[in-house]
Amino acid sequence: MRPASLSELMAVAAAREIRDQDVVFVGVGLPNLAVNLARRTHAPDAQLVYESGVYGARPARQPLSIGDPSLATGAIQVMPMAETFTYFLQGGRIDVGFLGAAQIDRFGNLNTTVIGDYEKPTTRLPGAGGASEISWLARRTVILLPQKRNKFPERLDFRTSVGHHTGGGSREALGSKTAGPSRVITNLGVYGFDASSKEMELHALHPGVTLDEVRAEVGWELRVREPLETTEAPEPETLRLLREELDPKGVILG
Amino acid sequence: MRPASLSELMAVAAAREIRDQDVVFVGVGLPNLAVNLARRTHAPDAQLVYESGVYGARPARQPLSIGDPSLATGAIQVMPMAETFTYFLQGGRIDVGFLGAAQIDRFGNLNTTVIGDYEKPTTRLPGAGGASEISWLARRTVILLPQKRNKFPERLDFRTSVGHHTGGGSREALGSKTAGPSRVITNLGVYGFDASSKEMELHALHPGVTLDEVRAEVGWELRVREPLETTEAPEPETLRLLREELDPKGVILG
Amino acid sequence: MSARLLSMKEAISQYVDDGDVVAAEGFTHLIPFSAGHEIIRQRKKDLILCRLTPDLIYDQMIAAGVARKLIFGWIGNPGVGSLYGIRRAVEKEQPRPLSLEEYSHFGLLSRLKAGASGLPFMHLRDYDGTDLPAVNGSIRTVECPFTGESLAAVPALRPDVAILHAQRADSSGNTQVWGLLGVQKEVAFAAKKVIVVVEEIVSEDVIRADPNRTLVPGLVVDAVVAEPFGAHPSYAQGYYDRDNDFYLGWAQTSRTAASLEAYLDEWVYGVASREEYVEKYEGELERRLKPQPNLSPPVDYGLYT
Amino acid sequence: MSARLLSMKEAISQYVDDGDVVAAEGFTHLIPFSAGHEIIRQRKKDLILCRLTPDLIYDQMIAAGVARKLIFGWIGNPGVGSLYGIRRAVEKEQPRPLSLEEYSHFGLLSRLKAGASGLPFMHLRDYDGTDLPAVNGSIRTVECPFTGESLAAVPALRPDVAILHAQRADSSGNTQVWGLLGVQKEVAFAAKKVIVVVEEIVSEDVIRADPNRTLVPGLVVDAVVAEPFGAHPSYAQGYYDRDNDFYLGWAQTSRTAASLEAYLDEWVYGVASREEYVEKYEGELERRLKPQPNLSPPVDYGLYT
Repeated sequence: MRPASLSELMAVAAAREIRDQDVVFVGVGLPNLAVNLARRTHAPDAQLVYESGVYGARPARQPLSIGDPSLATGAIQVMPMAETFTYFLQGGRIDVGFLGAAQIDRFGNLNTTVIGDYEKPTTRLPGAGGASEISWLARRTVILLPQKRNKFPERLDFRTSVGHHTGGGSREALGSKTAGPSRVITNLGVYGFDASSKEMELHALHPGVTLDEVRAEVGWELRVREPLETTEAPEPETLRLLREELDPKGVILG
Repeated sequence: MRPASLSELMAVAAAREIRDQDVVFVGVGLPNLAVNLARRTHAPDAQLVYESGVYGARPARQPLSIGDPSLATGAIQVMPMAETFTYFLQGGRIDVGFLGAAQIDRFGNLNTTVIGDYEKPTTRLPGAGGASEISWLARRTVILLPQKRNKFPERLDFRTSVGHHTGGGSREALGSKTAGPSRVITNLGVYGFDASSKEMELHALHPGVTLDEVRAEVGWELRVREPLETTEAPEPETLRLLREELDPKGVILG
Repeated sequence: MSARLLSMKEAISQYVDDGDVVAAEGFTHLIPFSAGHEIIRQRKKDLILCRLTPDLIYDQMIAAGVARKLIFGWIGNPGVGSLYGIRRAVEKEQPRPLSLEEYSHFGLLSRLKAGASGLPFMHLRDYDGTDLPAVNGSIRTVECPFTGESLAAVPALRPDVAILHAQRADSSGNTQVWGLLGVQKEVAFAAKKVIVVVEEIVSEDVIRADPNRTLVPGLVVDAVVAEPFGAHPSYAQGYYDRDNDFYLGWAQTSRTAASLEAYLDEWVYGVASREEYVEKYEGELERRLKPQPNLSPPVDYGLYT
Repeated sequence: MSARLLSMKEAISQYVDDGDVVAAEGFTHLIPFSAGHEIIRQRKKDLILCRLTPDLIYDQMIAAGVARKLIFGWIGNPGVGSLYGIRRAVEKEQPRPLSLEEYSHFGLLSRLKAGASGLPFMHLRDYDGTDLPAVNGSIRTVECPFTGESLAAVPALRPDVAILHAQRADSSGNTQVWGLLGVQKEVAFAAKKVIVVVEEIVSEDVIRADPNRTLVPGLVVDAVVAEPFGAHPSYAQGYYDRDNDFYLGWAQTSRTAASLEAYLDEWVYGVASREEYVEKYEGELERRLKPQPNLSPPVDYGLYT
């Protein structure tokens, strides 16, 4: 069997962030794949909540969007979106939220709004969607994004979602009752956050990736946790699940 | 056909308060009978909303309570109670609310909470239920109660629901956007409220009732509108509907 | 995480503690009488009971002495009259004093809504010009940051335990209800622990075949108890009718402390379970209260493969 | 009071005025494309468009120049990428400038919730530490009168017109929906006027046979329009699938102003109605998007006589 690709390693690393019985607020694509992988391996009782108002979906196909009809058919519950946001997310019932972003800073704050000036943007991005509230209200968040220097800037062009704010106890000082970002997973490695400064630090490199390659794609002086680890390669059965059952057409993992 | 009884006159007078296409927030008993009489006569498109969460009920029997199963079966919509209160009542979609009370004062304020001292009541009454919000939020209200001197006191023992408050522009000064009580109907007569002072005034006596009989059952110096009218006797067809179809067993009208 | 299937005896013993804030909800429909009776049998005490309308279930529980406080919107026997058990507690402190904290229906459901939503308060248009805020310090005001207007505000209510009756659930607690919905969803999401009592346990496939009908997922339910006729003398839409004769008769049964206690002795303490209670009726409930069927037409969710 | 059955041409012409605040809602599911196309054909202008997710419908409407402002939560082609029509309006003011007022999904649905509820604002836990309040003066704070904590507050939104698609309604506008519910109920109660577009008109008896399924009563609906496939390329659960190929292809179609305009010329201006649009597909929609049936089991409401 060929070794895991970098995007497969990203999916596997994301799946490892799910604990059994976690209630996960999830979008489509990579996060969805990661949760389904976790459910097929170490976390069979993890539950998915889609912000479109679906709990306990059992789709008969890979959904293209979080509003796919296959998510409603056969779900445990389909409810008004207001209930997903108030009773589930704001009600404190979400253990993990997955987020992506166009930019992330060293404290895990995210930009999904604009590149450039807000009034005259060079690129208009989608905006907050559910991200600002997921980042604020899920017990912890896991951030998935490709590693590029312009996506890891010293300063965000716009702060759409708050992570660890300005570090230290600043998130808590804002009134947060949740832990904020716990992991950042890219196609090059896995990051955590230092317990006291709350600054992002590299925990592991994916197999075959060098520290210099990572540093070249980060816009600030990157902290590295010692000893720097290598992302554990997935079991063959895990790879088989990904390739043959969960994403057989390679829609998500390429 | 025997002439209308006083309770039949009360029902007929209440039905006359319903205009066609009114949306009526209604309880069981006399108000329910009145609305159904209106729907069978001059207001076929009046709609009923029960605070139990039912819109457009078509019960196959006389319901004993506003939560009767016959109200759900065959209704247009059955919704969570929160929606009845927020989307219908607070949302400004109720034209008329019907209210009863243990006590009413000259400005149409109502007591359904206690007789005697609040902390040590001689009689503990049911409390507000939906009354305080109906009185505040329905475009207008119609109050039905039996005429007794102790039910028409100079001062309420407790103000559960606000009518015209202390009269004049005082209800509006509290921030009300609705008209408040428009009619009080008892087994002796029909009252309105003076346009400027907002004090209750007798408009009509039921046939056979004298002004002295009414005055004996009111705890303040009663205003009487001139010319004092006599409640118009119902058409024979109206009486027939009441007696033969709407309350054939006399459950409500005795 | 997902519920366990328990007997009522186990559910009440494990999830209801003395002194708890308990909300046994259901507006006329689906009132969890069998759970109330088990709370009485287990002689719980000092409960703070919450309900929009206390109804006969709380009249019985308060007369049995399990409660020290009642949080409510309207106390009465709907369409009939007074609840004498509660009146004796309030007016004469029998069998023990009962303190009251009262709102309107709208106010109390707003408290549950805030509790379910993870908000510290909910605002509503109510109470201006009334005496209610003067006797209840939990009715306050909040100013709109846009219009400047003042609105009533009530604090979130998060009961220790919510008890719901429902038509059906699967063994994981995924629960479906039809007919009147009351504040069932709000109270379930607001409460710290939830007991669901159902007419029947169905397979998960039945739930999944109509997901828009689901009231609450098993995620928020701790215990599921299967007890047919568990809501009697209240009702379960499509399963049995409200026992209006019982409600009418309660005016007499509850009129004196002695006659109310005689009822409890026979029908609550005198039976070990809802099963025995139903048997004691010797088939009468089935004969008298079973409605003719009236099925909803199916809707098509479609298979998307 | 209750709705009238109109053609789409009549409904848009009578209920949508230039300059109106228009909310054509539906979260992925039941997006009222046929109404959006008619708004384009009638060359409405200066609209303020609101949607949680503008989706392709607003990309088309904005590219056609009907709007001057967009109130939204997330702009994108879900699972695909950008909405280039909207980006051109924002980044290059083509075909005309578009001002933006942005929230999150939670924030915008809270605005609709307040509007539906007759409240001037709704509060929520969101936006602390973000740059959103700095660019949107309608995101403010309110202090809890019980705990003293500060919460985000957004003002009520009451659109002039809400447009919903639904599976079915009767001719009075009593409307039923299943599958994803989005913010359909909230926007209908929040709006001053409501147009409902349905896959089919049914008799009132069908509605009354399952009253818990009713989304909104005819009371809040002004016009009902019957247009099968009216939500395409969005979908109607049980009636047809989401046309994911169309959504994927839109990345290309919308990439340049010219190609987007060519689409509008052919599929919007080039047809007089949704009926012609469906005919132009020559049966392909039916063949490609119709799911196999998957019926919900009935529930028993009971006959209570």
